Amino acid sequence: MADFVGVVQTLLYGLINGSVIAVGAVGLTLSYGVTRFINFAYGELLTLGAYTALLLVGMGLGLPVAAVVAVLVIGVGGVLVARVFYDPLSDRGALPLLITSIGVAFVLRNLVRAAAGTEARQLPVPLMRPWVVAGLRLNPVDAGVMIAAVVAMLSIHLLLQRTMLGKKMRATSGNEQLARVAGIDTDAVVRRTWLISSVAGAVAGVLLAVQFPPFRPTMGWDFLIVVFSATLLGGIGKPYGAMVGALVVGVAMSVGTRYVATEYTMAYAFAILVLVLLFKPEGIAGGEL
Amino acid sequence: MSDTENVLEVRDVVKAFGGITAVDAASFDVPDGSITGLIGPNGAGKSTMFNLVTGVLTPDSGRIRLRGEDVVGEPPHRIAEAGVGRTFQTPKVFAGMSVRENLAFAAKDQTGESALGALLRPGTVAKEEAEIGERVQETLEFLELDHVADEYARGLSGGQRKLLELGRVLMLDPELVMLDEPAAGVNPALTDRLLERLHELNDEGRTLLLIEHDIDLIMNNCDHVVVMHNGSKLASGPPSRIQEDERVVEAYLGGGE
Amino acid sequence: MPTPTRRTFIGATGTTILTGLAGCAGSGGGGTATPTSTAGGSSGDDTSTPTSTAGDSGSEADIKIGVLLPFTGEYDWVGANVYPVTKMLVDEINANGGIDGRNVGLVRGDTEATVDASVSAAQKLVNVDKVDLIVGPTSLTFTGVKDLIEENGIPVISPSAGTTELDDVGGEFIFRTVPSDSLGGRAISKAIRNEQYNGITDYSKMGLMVGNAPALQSFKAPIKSSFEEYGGTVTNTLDYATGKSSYQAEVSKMLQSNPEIICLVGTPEDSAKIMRAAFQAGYEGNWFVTQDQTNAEFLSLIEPQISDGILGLVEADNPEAVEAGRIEQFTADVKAATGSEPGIFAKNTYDGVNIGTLAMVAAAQDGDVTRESIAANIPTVAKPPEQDVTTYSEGASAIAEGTDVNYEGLVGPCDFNEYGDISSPFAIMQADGTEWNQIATLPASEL
Amino acid sequence: MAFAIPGVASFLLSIGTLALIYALLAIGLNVHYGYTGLLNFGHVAFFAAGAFTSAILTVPPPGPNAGYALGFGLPMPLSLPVSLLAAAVVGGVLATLVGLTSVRLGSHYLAVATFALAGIFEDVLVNEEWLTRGTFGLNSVPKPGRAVLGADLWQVSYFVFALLLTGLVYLVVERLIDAPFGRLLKGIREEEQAAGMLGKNTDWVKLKSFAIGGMIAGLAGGVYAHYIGSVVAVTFVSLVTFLVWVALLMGGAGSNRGAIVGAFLLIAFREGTRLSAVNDFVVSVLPFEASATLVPSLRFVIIGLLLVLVVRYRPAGLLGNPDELVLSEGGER
Repeated sequence: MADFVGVVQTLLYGLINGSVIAVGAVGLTLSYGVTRFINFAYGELLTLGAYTALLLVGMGLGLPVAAVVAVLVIGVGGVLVARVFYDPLSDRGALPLLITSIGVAFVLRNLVRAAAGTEARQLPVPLMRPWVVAGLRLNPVDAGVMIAAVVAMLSIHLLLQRTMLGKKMRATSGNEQLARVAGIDTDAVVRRTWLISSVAGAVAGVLLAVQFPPFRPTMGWDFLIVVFSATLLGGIGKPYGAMVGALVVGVAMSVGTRYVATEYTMAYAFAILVLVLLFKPEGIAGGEL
Repeated sequence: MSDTENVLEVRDVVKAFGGITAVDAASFDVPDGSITGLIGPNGAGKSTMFNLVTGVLTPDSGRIRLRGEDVVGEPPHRIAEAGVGRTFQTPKVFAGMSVRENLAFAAKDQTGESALGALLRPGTVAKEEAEIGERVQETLEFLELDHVADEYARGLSGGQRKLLELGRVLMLDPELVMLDEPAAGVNPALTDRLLERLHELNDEGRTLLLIEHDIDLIMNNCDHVVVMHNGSKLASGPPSRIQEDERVVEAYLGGGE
Repeated sequence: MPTPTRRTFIGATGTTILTGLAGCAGSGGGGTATPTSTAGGSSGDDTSTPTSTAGDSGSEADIKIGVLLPFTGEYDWVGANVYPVTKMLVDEINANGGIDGRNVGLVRGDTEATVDASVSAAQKLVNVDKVDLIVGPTSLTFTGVKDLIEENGIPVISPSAGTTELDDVGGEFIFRTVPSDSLGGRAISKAIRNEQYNGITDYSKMGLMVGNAPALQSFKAPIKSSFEEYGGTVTNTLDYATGKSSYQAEVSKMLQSNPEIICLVGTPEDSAKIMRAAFQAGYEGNWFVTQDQTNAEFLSLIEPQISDGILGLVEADNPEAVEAGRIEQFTADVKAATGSEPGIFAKNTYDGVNIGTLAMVAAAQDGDVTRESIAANIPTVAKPPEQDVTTYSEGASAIAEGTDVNYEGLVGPCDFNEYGDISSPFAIMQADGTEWNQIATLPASEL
Repeated sequence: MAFAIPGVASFLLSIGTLALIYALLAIGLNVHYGYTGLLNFGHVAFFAAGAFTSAILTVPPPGPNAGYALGFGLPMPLSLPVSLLAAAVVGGVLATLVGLTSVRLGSHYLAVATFALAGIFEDVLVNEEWLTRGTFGLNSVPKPGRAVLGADLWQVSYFVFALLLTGLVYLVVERLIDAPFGRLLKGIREEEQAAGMLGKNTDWVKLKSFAIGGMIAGLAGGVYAHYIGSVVAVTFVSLVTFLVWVALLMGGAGSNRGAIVGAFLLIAFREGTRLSAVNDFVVSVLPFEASATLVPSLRFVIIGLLLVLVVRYRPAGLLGNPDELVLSEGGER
């Protein structure tokens, strides 16, 4: 019985971690859906989100306000980064963009490091005892993070399904040329997608920083691999797939670490990814955005 | 069983993408030695059919027989080896290689294509390269591309690219040549020359299967026509009969070009 | 695990910039270094010798010390802790006329805590800068440069390489003024096993969590084997990937084994996450941490509720040095020179550099100051039963008078064994939420 | 010391040897990306596989406290060819295995899959202590001929050996590329589908390309192991892969000479900016007080910018042929 609780607890931890991964994965996959390249600099948005929040807290803002402002700032920042680095290459296809994004990742990560130093930092999050129900533990902070993640994903869902922008994003993702012919300003759609995707990245970064302090300038890059796994698992460019993929990856890492071997953690995410690539390269979800 | 007079037989082939059925129980034949035209309105499933025949796509069901052999599930290169050469609607030339290299690429059974062969059997490779070089030169001259032989294919015009693709197919020396809109975007003078070449090839005994939108071109050059509509065969037969087929006329006029 | 190592590697090169220290001795050779840092002055080092303004004894005759440590990357703090102390001592020596009338120069070699970088950095120190003595390196990079050191007969004193890899290496050219992790590991086990040292109880069921990084893994075998030797049970030995975002699964696995105390060998960052996760998971046992976490910085990363009562181990100060007020003096000197408290390895550096420079003095006394003669003198200047000395100047004047000396340091008596290792006492510390208090000492003889 | 060279020369030789090792890596990647269009972001794994193979073959058999289970103690320098050959083979085999999982994937999936597989491999190296001694690494890899030649002569000899080896690899790869095999690779790089339609088994050819590039990277690993004498898992992180990419793109993908030049430029930059004189100069010209991490971080900012600028303004690199590889195709768009 105790073991049963342990298993459920492990699954729960996996789902909690998966929900943060999901926010990041959805953001990454949205930008892929519209721009068609895998953004290796995406993880840096998470880092920037966390550090911007830290900076704002240091300036005297309360954490909730700082978090919201940081997310907005990085949302806009992400659009700027895209403007400076990616837009000029947008007619050259995906490969130059992919390689450029690796360069951008180097630039952003090391700028953060130059400015903030390498030592671990943390946001002022109160330490709370978990709620215990039937032997299962749930920490209020984790619960909050999970709720925030669900809200973020619901917003993206509503945005895609219920708004004009969402329709345009889906159209652009489906066939950019057709969308343009149909009178959609695809450049504007791409810009807005960058905004949403960067916001999602910053949200994931802040959630991660809140949930698992302390953090360092490498946090986003380290987390990127997990986000990639979730994204690809779900079929890149497919937000709902990314959500499912993230939960699978979160649970796999939690269960693998707990019950297989603790030292291989990321490897579980990779292993799932590789299996999917081997046997079902199109991922686990269907359809476009 | 199979009719040996046909190079290609397509039977009840179905292919769906997501919810959309692109090819729906299509069946038709390509008679040996013919110039067959494959026509139909946009979205009729012609290019999908090409991809199915050449192994790029695998049908959900149905049979595709090449000289009586079922080739469903075979990878593209095996189908090419079995004697099918094709071109693409938008030519897929090797842009970063010279025209000459593009052609030499397609030659079959090159010893130097294996890494070990290239390293260990330089004599054989050199000899083969000389032979291939000659064939390339002949092909260049046949297609009147010799003046651009050493240029990168990147620099060719659309029409030249079509010719280059045809040239590559010739280097492969297939029994069945499948051409996806060979004349589209090619200027009239070049089109005439192209058609001339196609007839020459046909005279040599090769079977040709063309997708073409230009009905006149089809009617004037083909001896057999297959009409596709909404993923299946609407009609087939000699051009004269097709021209009079009411369903075809309706499909073209009503189905919306 | 990819994460921590990547971070290590990404750690760039270059040098920690000790602006506060830069160019100080240029100000005329007056006593201890003062942070005068004139912007753009001789800030830093390639040969940051205070090229003594009083145009004296030809600079070609300089004796050079290379500091071969990570100044960038994950372990940049090692260089940042060691270099200023080295510089402080060297500046003082130069201010007092140098060694045998020659200035002592300092050169930095950044190992980035990676093997390739340490090889080229060491190559440069040995072959281009032609240093006479190397201070450093850290555990990880030692192996890559060992051949180079031995071939060129460069004396090396490391204040920072505790790795068990060096336990049976050295004694001729390679010395260290930091106790081996095998000794530290035994001390940890001893302290956990005995109420006498931890002030709580004779813990018998210990869980052991060790991060997957070289400097951490070095503790694993010594702690595990000695804890069993002392009659305890290791409930679970768990390697974890460093640098992850969460450690909930690792912690639940560890807690499953029901330890009374968990010995956690990790970076401060990972340790904070692990201890928080255990707190959330309802762990009520205690923690024992190593020198990396037994410091104020670590306490600032975790809440007092969690850190209250946890135990830690540091090297104890030499009791004689404490009694004589030398520790206080050292702390004050470092503060005056750098503006901050001495960090981990600072005292080891003090002893190492003093021994190295005294060996130079002794070598000069005998004839030539060469790599060989310095190496030969390193063990002898710290060997009893000669005249005890505790500072460079004391030792230097004794040697000048023809007396053999025995250096007694801040970390201990610094008597090298046949492998160039020292043993030192350890202190058991307990956190009260905001700071660490020493609760016991564990003499080396007890281990 | 019978043979002595100036210290500066010794330093330059050590950097030069490292540059040659990177040149080999870049040539290997060039086979993958430059000629075949394969987006390999896991190159470091093949390098590591080679390095550990050479190490395991030549370190002494494990004693009671060795901490590793395999060590064949092949005699040096006689077995150097065996060790290097094995390194190449293992690098090639690993690359083939990676290829088997990934070769059918579109270019972007391939990039992420190779990146992830290299991550798993790195995990294995760190965690499988019996094989690699975990984070401690294998530290007594023999340096062939060192004992006989003495330090300086060995330094020169090993550099010359690495130079000759790189030259040999260069010639072999050039020969392959000039042969129909090279034409085959390039065709697949340009239009994989068309290549298949022309009767070429593209998956098979891509696997061969994977194997050959992996062998070269494995060989580089062997050369590295016997040069440094110490093979530690933490050396083989994804940064190495990206640095090789920077070298290749800078020098010019699709050109082996470019790959070599790029590797030398990269190492020159890396070692050059490590010189403390350079750092001190940067700090002295900065208008504000620099934090400890500033200059080293800037170094990687520059590497990142270099990548961005090369891609944008000089996609063919220094020596690449702008007509041949324009760095704008091969994506999924």
